[in-house]
Amino acid sequence: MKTGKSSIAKRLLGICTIPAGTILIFYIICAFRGIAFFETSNHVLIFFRSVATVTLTTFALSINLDSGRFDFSLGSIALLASVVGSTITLNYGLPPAAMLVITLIAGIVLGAFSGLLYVLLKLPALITSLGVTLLYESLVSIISGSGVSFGTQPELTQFSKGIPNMILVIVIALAFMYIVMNYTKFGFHYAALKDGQKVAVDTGIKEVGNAIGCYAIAGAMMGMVGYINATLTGTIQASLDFGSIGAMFVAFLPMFIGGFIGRFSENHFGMVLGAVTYAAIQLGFVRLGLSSEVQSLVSALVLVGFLIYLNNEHTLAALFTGKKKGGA
Amino acid sequence: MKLNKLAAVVLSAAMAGSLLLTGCGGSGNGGSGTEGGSKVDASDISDYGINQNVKIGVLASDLSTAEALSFRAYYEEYLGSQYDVDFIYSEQLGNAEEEISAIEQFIAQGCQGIISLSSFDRPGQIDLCESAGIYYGVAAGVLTDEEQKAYEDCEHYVGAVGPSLETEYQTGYDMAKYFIDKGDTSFLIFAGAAAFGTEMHIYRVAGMFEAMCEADASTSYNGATEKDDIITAIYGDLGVNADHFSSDTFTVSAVNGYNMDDAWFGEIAEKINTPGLQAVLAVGNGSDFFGSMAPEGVEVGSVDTYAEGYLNAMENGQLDYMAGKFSPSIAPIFVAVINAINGVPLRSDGSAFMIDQGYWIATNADEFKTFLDSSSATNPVYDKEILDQYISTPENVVSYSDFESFVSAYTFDDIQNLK
Amino acid sequence: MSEPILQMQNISKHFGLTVALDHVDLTVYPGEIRGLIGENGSGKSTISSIAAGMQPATEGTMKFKGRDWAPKSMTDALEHGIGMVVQERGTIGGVSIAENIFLGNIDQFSTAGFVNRRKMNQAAKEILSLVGMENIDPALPTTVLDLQDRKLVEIAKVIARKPDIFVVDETTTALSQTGRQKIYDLMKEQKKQNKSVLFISHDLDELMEVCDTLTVLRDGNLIKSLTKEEFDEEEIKQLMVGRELKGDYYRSDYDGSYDKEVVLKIENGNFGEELKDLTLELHKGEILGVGGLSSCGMHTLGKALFGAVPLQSGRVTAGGQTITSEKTAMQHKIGYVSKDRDTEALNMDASILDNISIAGLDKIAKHGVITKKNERNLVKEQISSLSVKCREPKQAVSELSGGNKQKVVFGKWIGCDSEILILDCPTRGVDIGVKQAMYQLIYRMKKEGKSILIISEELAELIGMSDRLVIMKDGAISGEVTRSESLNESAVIGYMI
Amino acid sequence: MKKKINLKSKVVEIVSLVALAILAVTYLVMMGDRLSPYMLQTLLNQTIITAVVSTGAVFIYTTGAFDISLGSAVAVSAISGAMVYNKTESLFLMFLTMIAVGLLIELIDSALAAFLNLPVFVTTIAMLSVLSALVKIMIASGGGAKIEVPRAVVKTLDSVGLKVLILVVFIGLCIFIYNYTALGRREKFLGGNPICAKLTGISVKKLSILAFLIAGVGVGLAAFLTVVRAPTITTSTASSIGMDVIIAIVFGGMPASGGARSKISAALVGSVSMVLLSQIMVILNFSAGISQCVKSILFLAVVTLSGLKGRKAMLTR
Repeated sequence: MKTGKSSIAKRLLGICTIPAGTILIFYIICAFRGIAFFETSNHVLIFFRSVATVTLTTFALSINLDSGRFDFSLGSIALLASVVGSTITLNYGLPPAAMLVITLIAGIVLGAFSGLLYVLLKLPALITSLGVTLLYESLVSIISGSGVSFGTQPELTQFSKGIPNMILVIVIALAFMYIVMNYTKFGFHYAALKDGQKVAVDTGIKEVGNAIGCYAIAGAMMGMVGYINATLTGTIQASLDFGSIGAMFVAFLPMFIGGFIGRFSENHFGMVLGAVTYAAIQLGFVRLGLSSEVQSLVSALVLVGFLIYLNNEHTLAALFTGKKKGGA
Repeated sequence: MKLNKLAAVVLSAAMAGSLLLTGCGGSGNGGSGTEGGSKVDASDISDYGINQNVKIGVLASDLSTAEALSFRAYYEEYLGSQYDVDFIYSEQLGNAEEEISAIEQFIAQGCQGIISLSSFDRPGQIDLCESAGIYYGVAAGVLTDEEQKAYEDCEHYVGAVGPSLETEYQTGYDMAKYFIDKGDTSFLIFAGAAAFGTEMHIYRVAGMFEAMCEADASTSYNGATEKDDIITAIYGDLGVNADHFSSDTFTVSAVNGYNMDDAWFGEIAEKINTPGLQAVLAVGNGSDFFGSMAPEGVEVGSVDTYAEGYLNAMENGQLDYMAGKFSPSIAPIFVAVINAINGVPLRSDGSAFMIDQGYWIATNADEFKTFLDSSSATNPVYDKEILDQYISTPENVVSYSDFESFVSAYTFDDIQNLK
Repeated sequence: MSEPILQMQNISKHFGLTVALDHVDLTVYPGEIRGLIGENGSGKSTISSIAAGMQPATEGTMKFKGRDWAPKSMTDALEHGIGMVVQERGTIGGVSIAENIFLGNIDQFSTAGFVNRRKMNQAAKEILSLVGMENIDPALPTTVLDLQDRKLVEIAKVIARKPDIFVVDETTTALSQTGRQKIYDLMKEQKKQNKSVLFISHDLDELMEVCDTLTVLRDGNLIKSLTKEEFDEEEIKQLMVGRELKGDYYRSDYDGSYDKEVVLKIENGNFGEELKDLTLELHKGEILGVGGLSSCGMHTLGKALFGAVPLQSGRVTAGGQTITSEKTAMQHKIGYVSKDRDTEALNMDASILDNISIAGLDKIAKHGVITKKNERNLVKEQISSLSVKCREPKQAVSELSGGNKQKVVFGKWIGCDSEILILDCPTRGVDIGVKQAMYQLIYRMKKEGKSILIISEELAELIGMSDRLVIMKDGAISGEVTRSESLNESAVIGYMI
Repeated sequence: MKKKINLKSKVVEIVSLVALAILAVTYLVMMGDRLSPYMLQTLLNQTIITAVVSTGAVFIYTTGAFDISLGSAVAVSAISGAMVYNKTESLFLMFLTMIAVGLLIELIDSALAAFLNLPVFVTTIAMLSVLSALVKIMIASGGGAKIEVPRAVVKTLDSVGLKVLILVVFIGLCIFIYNYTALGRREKFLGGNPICAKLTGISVKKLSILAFLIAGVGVGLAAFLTVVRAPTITTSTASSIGMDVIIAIVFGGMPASGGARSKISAALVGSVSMVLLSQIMVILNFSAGISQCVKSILFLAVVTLSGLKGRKAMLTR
């Protein structure tokens, strides 16, 4: 396929419009209110931290949801992984790097275990994940009681306070997903299973291993989210009765935006830009001093609006070009 | 399939049928039914909790915070080992409906008393306990004056021990005063559940504002300078709206709610880094949410509980002022409920009592350590020795006034003198 | 004769209670094109899929090239010399053509775990040239190809691995004449190299032309193997059915008359490339055949007549009223039998009872209430008049054979008193015995004054049944013939291509 | 051989009922001589709200969709009704408002999905955010932390008789619609194969909206029962219902994909089971973590057993 000049321009437009447009809108609104969008370096940090956690959550959500596996347990994995990581680190007085590594490994193990249950129980992923969520939340409570607190050890809470760290997380996560999904056997098999489950299984591709792998990757992502969240305040609060499922809801908008941008670029890169959009909205609300109720309301409306656009693009396009649809 | 359906129908029919049989006469068998009067014949006094097992249900809207866990440890581990009592904890209650369900469950299990740590619908709780004839006491909180008036004559409503709203107000006031006296003028107020209309948080915030108004007459919140007006204004704003604060001396920013999502932490991160900020005045847990993010030199005041984690915070300079609950503070209501069950209720002029109980204030790690040690489940400040003095026996019937002075002397030093 | 290349001995396959293969022996020799024929459910696809590693046998042994043969997967089998092109869609739309070609076989392009896409695409290009698709960019998503080309990609994928045995399962149904020719050429090439072909088809003519030997299966048993000299159409049919076909197969009359009244009409209907300004009328008491290549738009026409396709312009009317949805179509007593039985015509999750009664609920409801009695009566009537072989009406429809499933679909529409039936490939995947019964049923319905539109890719049945036959090409009608004794396939094929 | 398999599939079909029976027996044994009519009344009180919402929601689940915003829908409906009562002092208008608001919310939910071609689970997730924000805003508009209906007024309605009546009538109606009307039969068929349903003249949009509307009636009734039981409405009122319903329906034996094996009884069976389980946990006085842990394991075990039928070679999606 040859790419002409106009088509490159079109692609760039498709890639940039949403994130750049969102940032621009908030810049303008902030300017009107006499506020700078990025006033201090702290705003930049908030922004990148959001991009990082939202990107990771989006990768974790989409890797399974794209294959028709709905996973409620993401938030509980983040929570439990960070509890395991911090508890072990504190009990044995390990260095901060150990906490990162243990949390990440815990995330992978918890994700893989969730995948293993899904594979073994042969239930719809949605249902398995309900049970897993309850289980992981309860383990958090059993291990840590009310949670874990290490805010008094500043060396343990440095990670999420560095902008370079956040950028590094984003870059590594993106590079990881990009390479795994586009240049490894796992990724090829993933794509085949995603779109042609039966054909792929009949051909002899090991679906079970691939699925567990997906859950493990999602677990790694959520482990990282747990680590960032834990090091943000130095406290992890236990949560019961599905209190943890809210964590995954941030990922829907970026996921769909990612799907849209994915038409012009690589899918995962699109998701990062989706996360950028989400983070911009979030920071915008913080800068404008609007309450989080208003924010969740607006985010929900934006999500619905964007989906309406995505799912009715052709109808809308027909409407604008004046083409009529349907018989007399 | 058929078997399945049939079984379902039979089961539900059986259930519905037996329910119909019980009809509306379901006041239940409830508690022990020992009628308490103001005059007691010493020989009628039972010995539940001492020689006879007693079951007390605990309504808890929170089972996972440090405060909740320390309360539970005190009841189950300390009192449970010292007295013949089983504390039955509810599930984590989320709303008024769940409170009622939990009480019904306690009644069905034959609890003789209920202690409430959950405040979605206190009148509803009392109503139900009264109709079931089961003793009910409020710990770590009180009723509003209106509610108290309406329910104080209920025979099975034992009373309430906890910080009154006035005390909450004073707690906020004292905290702000402490930092103002140090010369601080720039504050970040964490208004917590004031955003959800939680009264105790609103009163604490109001107290903070009042302290500032007192220190500088130019200060007002939404034009208000008086306690009641400030409270109304906070209700109206759903928490604190920093734009409504004006003062020549003080500057204030605010964080509301407990959303604990990215946006909320983002907001905290932004506001705690406001240049010139001197202190965080938190109506709740200040150290966890603000302490570790606070830049050098920003002090933190917190209203919370005496727990291990906060001691570390104080030692590390992430917490500078603590108005804290001590877990044995929920002992007096236990004593009162036991007395009621044993047929010697403690009545204030024949009515249910409402006794104010405040916080312990720690401003350095040593104080904190002392208070924390006195809150442990192994060696609490209210130990069996003290409590036994207020549990009536045929030999020693406790009077209400004795009990009242016992509860009112809640400061650390006062309690030491009780021994 | 040379040593056999593949020996399958005593092969059995059970799916739960169903016995798909019952102790079957099959031997394949180098350099032969062996046809496998049998009715649906005879086990012909099952035995070949076992040889090709798609599923393991429940019982039995296999020897391939003199060694024990137990392939772990289709990829594994292909690697060691048996490659199969499956009946259903065997490519995945969402991934590139190259990825499809190397599905499950990606290792050859990876170094240290990383796949070299460029190398893979280059290799794919070479493979595509084997089936004359050298102009296609293998990096494109497979969705850009039409169904025929996708099938050719699968064929290329298999043939590129130079299998000793090339298994072709009912693949030709999806192909046009040119596509078929390509596959026949590949088979001959295979034979020339002294390699073998296992060719499964329901099309007896095709098999008799291409194959050297034919093996007939029935109900999971091997009935007989025939050499080219022994091929005899009537005998083979009898072997497949297991008894002599009595009475007429199609209808025997050449009357071809019908009522003048137009009951269903599409006027100037347009829908993308599928329907182009198409006008067609169906009369009362008429059997109207619609034929053409699979992609000519006739399947879309069937849906459009049932109101299931939103026309871009033009309209469908019945009795003067516009048909805008499936519901309005049903109100005008139109029924539609989809060609995709398992996915579109039946709810496989549900029982026979549910599947038949669903279209007739309004009919059996009294004051809006459906009584079990009425429902059972409706369903039992259809089960007995169509002689659906089942244990009980509550039996899951998924447990039935292809022919009986199709009877259930017919029962659904007859049960709700349809006067107009649109039948899209009504005998696809149905064995000869049931086929014959269906033809007789269709003819009987015509006699009762019902109107029937048959869409089919099998010219023989169209010619055998239709009062009038229209041929479609590229979304438009390219020819029309009326019933006569002299009508034959070659007279019609010209309109198709 | 044949018999064995039939037996197994029969057992699988009644796993939920067996679980219910085991829980019931365990509960009865644990209660021992404390058993009383009051206990049954307690069970009813705790079951009824989840049971009513779940029963209505079965229609949604039957079509293969699911809705996690039901809890906040109940809250919004309850608040609206309470506000109307406080304005008009009419219990009847309060009741009507609750039903109407329940219907309206579910109508918006499903109509958005049907007419704008959105995936239902995403609309309900978005709806969850919108409704919970709405709850906070509505409560705040009352100027306090709660909205109350006078206790004395609703107390007259808080009778076992009325509750049983509502439960029996609503479940009866749902069973009737589900099994004896074209609507119910079509919902089931739709869940099994939407394409086939469409090609049988079933309007997928219309039916999915109707399914949500029936659930809306359940939401309205649950709002009414909630207020009758606890007239103090806070931002957290009914907040747990959303997940309780999913758990109850699945525990009760409903296949997650809906379709032919769906059954109304799953809602009641699941709701009662969950209440019994939580009662048992309280009797055992486990810590919150342990009791949730036990709950999760039991949930997975029961659901796994009842899902044993209809397994495929591929992983379920």
